[in-house]
Amino acid sequence: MAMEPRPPIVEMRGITIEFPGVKALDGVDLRLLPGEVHTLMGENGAGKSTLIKALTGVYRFQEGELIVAGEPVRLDGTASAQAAGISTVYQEVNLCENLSIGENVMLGQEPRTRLGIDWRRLHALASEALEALGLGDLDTRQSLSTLSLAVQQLVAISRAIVANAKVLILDEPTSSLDANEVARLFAVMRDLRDRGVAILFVSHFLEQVYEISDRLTVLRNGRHEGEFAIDEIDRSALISLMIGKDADTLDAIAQKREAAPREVDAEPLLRARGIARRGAIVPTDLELHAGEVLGFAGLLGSGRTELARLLYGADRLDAGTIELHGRPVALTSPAAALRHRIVFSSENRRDEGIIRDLTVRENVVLAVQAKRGWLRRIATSQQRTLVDDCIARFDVRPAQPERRIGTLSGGNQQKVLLGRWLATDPEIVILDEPTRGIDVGAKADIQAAVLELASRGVAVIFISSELDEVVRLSDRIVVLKDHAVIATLENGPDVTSETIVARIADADAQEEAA
Amino acid sequence: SGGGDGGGGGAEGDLVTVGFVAVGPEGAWREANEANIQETFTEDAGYDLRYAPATNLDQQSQIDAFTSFVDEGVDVILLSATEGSGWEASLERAQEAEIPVILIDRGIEPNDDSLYATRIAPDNMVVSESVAEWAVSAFPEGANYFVLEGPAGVSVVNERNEGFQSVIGEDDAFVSLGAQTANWSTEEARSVMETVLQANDNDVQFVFAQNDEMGLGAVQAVEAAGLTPGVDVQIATIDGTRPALEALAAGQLSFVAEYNPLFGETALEAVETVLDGGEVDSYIIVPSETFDSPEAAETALPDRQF
Amino acid sequence: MTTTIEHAQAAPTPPWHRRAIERARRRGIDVRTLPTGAAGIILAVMLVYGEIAYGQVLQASTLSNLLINNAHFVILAVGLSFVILAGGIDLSVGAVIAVSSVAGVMLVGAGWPTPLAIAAMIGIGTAFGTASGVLVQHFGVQPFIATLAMMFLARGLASMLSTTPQRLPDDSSFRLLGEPWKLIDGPRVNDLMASAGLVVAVVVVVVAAIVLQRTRFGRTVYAIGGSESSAALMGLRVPRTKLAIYVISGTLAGVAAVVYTARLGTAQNITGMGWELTAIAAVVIGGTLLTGGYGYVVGSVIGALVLGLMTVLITRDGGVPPEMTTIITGGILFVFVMLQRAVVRRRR
Amino acid sequence: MTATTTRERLGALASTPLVWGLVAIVVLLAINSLRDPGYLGVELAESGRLTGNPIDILRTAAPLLMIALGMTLVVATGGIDLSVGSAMVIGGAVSMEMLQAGDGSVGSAMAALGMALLITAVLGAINGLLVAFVGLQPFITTLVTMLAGRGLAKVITEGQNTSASNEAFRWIANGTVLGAPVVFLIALAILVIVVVLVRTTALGMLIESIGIDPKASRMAGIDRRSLLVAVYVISGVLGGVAGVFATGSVMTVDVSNTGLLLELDAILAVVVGGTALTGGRFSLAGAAIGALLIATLDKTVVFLGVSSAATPAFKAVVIVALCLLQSATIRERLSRVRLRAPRREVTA
Ligand SMILES: Nc1ncnc2c1ncn2[C@@H]1O[C@H](COP(=O)(O)OP(=O)(O)OP(=O)(O)O)[C@@H](O)[C@H]1O
Ligand SMILES: Nc1ncnc2c1ncn2[C@@H]1O[C@H](COP(=O)(O)OP(=O)(O)OP(=O)(O)O)[C@@H](O)[C@H]1O
Ligand SMILES: [Mg+2]
Ligand SMILES: [Mg+2]
Repeated sequence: MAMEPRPPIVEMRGITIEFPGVKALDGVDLRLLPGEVHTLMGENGAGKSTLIKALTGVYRFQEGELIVAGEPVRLDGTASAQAAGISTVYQEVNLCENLSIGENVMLGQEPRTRLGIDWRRLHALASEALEALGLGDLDTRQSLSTLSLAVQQLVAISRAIVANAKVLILDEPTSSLDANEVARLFAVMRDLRDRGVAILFVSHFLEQVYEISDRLTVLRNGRHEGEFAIDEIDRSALISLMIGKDADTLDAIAQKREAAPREVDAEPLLRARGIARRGAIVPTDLELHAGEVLGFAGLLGSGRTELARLLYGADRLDAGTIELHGRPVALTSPAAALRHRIVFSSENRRDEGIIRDLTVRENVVLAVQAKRGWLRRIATSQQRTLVDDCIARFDVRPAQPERRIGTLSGGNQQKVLLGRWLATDPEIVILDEPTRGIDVGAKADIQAAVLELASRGVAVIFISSELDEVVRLSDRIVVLKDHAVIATLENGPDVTSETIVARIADADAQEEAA
Repeated sequence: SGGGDGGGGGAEGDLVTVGFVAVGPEGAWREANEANIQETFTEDAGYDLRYAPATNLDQQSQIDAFTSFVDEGVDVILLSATEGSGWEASLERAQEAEIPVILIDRGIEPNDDSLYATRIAPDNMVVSESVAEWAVSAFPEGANYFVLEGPAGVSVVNERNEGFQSVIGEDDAFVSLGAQTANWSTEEARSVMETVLQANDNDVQFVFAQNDEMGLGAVQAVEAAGLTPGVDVQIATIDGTRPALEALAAGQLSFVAEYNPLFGETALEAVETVLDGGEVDSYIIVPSETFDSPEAAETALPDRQF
Repeated sequence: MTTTIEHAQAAPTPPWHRRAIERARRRGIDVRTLPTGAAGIILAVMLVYGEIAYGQVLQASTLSNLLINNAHFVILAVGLSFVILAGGIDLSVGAVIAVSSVAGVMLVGAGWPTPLAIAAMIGIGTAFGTASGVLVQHFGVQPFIATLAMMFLARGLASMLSTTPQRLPDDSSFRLLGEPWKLIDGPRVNDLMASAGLVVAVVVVVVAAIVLQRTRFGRTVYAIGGSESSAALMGLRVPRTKLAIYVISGTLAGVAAVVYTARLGTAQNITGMGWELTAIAAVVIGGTLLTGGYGYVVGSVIGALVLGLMTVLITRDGGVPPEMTTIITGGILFVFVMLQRAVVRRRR
Repeated sequence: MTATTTRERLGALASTPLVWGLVAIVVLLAINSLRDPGYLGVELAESGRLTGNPIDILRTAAPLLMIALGMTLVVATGGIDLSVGSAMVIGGAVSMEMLQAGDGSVGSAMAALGMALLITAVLGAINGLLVAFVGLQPFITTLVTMLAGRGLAKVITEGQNTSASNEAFRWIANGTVLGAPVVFLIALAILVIVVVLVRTTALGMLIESIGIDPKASRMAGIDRRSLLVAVYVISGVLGGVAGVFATGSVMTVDVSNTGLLLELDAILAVVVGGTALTGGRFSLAGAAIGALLIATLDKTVVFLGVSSAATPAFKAVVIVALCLLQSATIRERLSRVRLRAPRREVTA
């Protein structure tokens, strides 16, 4: 596909940003052309988000220059970036939970009449923008806090659509979206691109990158590794450029599928009977055996997270009982669940995961410490061991235990959180979107960790919007729809992501028929 | 003028409703004064006393209480203002409602005596002048002195300063080392005095504490500095509470000017006269004593009521 | 071979969450309004209780005086609402009232015409607000400390201006602002009244409500209260807004000083001690979260009136022993927040 | 990768708020010494005890230091404790009443201290329970206990300013050991105990965690509620201790004034020491330095003979100057990284 040479709308030259102790960007260039989807590729911590923040005025860079539409500009703050026509969806959802959905979509761009904000039109416009992403039936007057993280991410994206920007930046927008939603988002992106918008895109999913991108820029360790048209570079070349490792080794793990179903005890480790919560989960039965991986599959908002939260005591049960080892237990709080050796890694790492001002070490030992009580502090040497284990196991970068976790890249934060949960020596591990924002290499590490846990007799509940991943790892798969379990599938060669999607569609059809 | 059937409080039968806009907890003196009034206007004496202390000595809350008494239609209002100024509008309204007002302790500024029936109080100026006069006689050669004040701007502080200065200011032999607020508090007075002594190399002969509590704090600071109160440093206070007289008897304080809080009876008489339509003086001065020796304190102590 | 376990309770129509949402929409209740609503209800209950227990509460004069005497306080609470909604705090307002009113009265005394003096008073408020705002926004000083410093400064300046009460001349047109107007002349003093100050307060409340609900600035205030970093990343004008809220709060403290001074006719350096805490309490009672993001101006008005009414009721009771006064004030406040909490809990 | 340059080290130093507190103390002491070169001198008085300004400062700082420690912990959880001043007066009232009734022995001194601590612990527990279990906002909760607490003190002493005599007690409050005032040594001991309690156990980290992010902490399995109760109890008890020794220095409890508004000083000390009021990372040493600074400032005002009227303004100037020095804007000059991220102040 030949593109006529157009002058770039954004050009960054020699951008350098140094944080105390880390050179996040080192002389990076980036050119964004109007009417293209340009993907920024790189491992966790490569500097993608930092580059984006430099482009949108969040960080000031120490060296380099930024040229927008031919003019060198100095941005001081996100507001001026927006004024320059740059609209951004950051990696972590940044919305205001105290406001309504509609207002979050329209904040800063509210329609006004002479009497001030026109609320009716505001909600109409917001609805329209959400419609494009398939969220037309959302009540925009509802509080944002009622939405799951994935939906919040879509809301954030719809903000950018409303803005009518010349440059649209999407930092890992797809990390918690299911296939449907990704397809919708891509449709919107193509539409914008065709209208001449320059889109900067970040994703760790290679398929998505090859599906949507026109060109890409690769970063490694904060350095610019090259700029390519999408058809100039194939996957393995791309991966080795990003990681500096041979791609085949990765493929080997990534494609490994659990061969034979494991032997599991007849007696379930956890048995839930009729557990329910108003507005979240209808009465549901569930069994979980030691040494198995139980996948939760479903579309956005189907209730996977909510079911998992009930099992962790994060939300209270309205009805039903939970038995562990055949004995009824009251999981009234996360602390209680933790005492029963149940852990839960939330999909929302920013609000329910990291404690941003604590160090990596403290974040890792936190749950273990909480379980032991405040009086018996974990000895410093033991803390060191725990954190070093975590850093080594998941290749957390930079490998500095005393670094504030808030300064880690998104993917590395996620790795630290997994380290936290595994450090507690759990019996049941609930992982909600554990691979969210994780690069190809690290994803394989995490998947390997899940399998290793199961082989040690730990029961794992695995939730991911990437159905392939669920199918690859799980022994059994619970399919949810509309806050109810519609099927539980034994995994086998004939179970694929397609069959699961078909299941869900079937239920739709039945519903229609009824 | 207003009779005993002013339509007040309702259920109390033929009791006379008295609204008492009070200051509330402030110190021992206030405590004694307000308790005395509450003990005087009892139901047995035919009164229903509504006690409304200020919140945090805030004038605004007193105005609110006053307004509320007027709205409610009490028979008579006793007003013990935290601040003298700013009462015109309220008093005018009470007049319109035909509710007589008797000022307790604090006067109003400007002093328009058509707005109230009478004011009953000891005289701050006279009391603080008495302190100064004693000082002049106790230190014929003059002295270096320091003043411990209440919070800056409170009218008692202003009046006590004015009375004191009207005498001491005339006398060149007296050298002021300054004045600091200790917020009526013993602890703060002690802390302030410590520093004052340090700053002046203990060369302080006389301290005027504007209330007893601060005076007692000064005593401790003087002792802590290794000096003898009453000998090296003489301390005079105003109020005349029991602890102060005890300290005077022990020689720690040198002079205590009473600011007599016990005038409930006088107030009762005034209220009765006013309600019967009689005339009272616009200012009834409550006599106050002074105590200038341990002996005087010893004599007074046995029947000290506050 | 795939085994499928079909669940008995599968696939209900319509799904729970949609039903729940629809139910909420039908009722038309926004949970965010509950605390404020609860405050309103409890205010009404207090009024009725007062009438039954003590009488002469639900009458023209008591109610008008409640409004007139608390007008300045309402203005103050409205100003604080802006700051608190954005997650800040302003401790300086009480002291700003003191310095502004002392200066204003002295200016009138020095022969300044009333409008000019009033402008100066409001200007002083604005100046202090700006100073707090600059400290908070530009120098990153924590709001509590920045405004505490401004409180000390304002109190100090007021005392340096004068420690004696300053009186407005009897013939000053300034006093007219504070004169109550009798709308309906009832028996004795039971009149329905209003005052210029009350009108100012009403205007302030209405304008503030409009600004907060219907302007981008207002919505930015809420957004900052919800999450300052999100607001910044959304490209909202956070620095400007943060500065502005302190300017507003300071300015309204100046306005409150005008209203209060006009009513009293005098000004003093010790006026307004502790009012900041009372005003904050009013805002909180009105259902605004101190951490920001949730609340309404109306709530602050209700809160101010609740506190005013509390004084009236304690006065009416008249049997409070002196050492019990603060206990009882605290107790009532406590009962109030507990009731509010109960209401909010139930409805959520 | 990078060698730490002098400049970076300077920057790091400048970003430690504690340093600026110390600098401010030194500056104030220097100013005083300019006025009187002998200011820092300490003499042995005839009575055999040491006297001198530094001693006075340490003694004055002691009670403030104690409440500032408790306040630091509360603030770190994202709360605030306005009731410490009332805890002080309760502690003072209880101990003075007990001492008055007692026989002047060491035993009765211990009993008085124990009783004071017990009652203030209960007060703290009430705060903690209301905040943690009922879910009231800390500000409003402790405002209520602040009001009610002072009332309670008045009830305990029946409104009197109770005095008592007990040699053991007086010695603790006024005596010196090796030149240092006993109270200050006790305050230091408490500082050490609290630091040990908080930092050799996991208490500190868990407190910081719930202060930074309550929601994420809950998900990490931290029992937020019992931590909150513990922290408020500690704050209450320390308030009680402070009250006992503050009144011990004059052997009189002044129910209207003891501890009045001291909560503001404590909060100031906490913030000067580098703990953000939004919760999270805290520094106990910083709070101690903050307390020393405030005591020094109070003493300086008197020493320099600043008039009562100008005192607040003088304090304001010092606070503002200190805040500006601590501000990021100045810090950025010293360090090379210029972040324009929406930043939260974080302390080491
Ligand atoms: N505010 C900050 N302070 C200090 N270091 C930071 C800060 N933000 C990012 N860094 C560091 O800069 C580097 C680049 O981070 P960045 O967030 O840009 O990575 P990324 O490519 O977006 O990774 P991911 O795929 O995990 O999101 C990381 O080493 C990170 O630790
Ligand atoms: N498409 C949607 N339309 C309306 N509401 C939705 C939608 N998606 C999610 N929600 C709301 O989000 C809430 C959270 O759902 P939940 O977190 O259980 O979803 P999930 O299955 O984990 O999916 P994900 O986390 O990927 O969104 C639901 O209660 C629902 O009200
Ligand atoms: Mg990133
Ligand atoms: Mg989910």
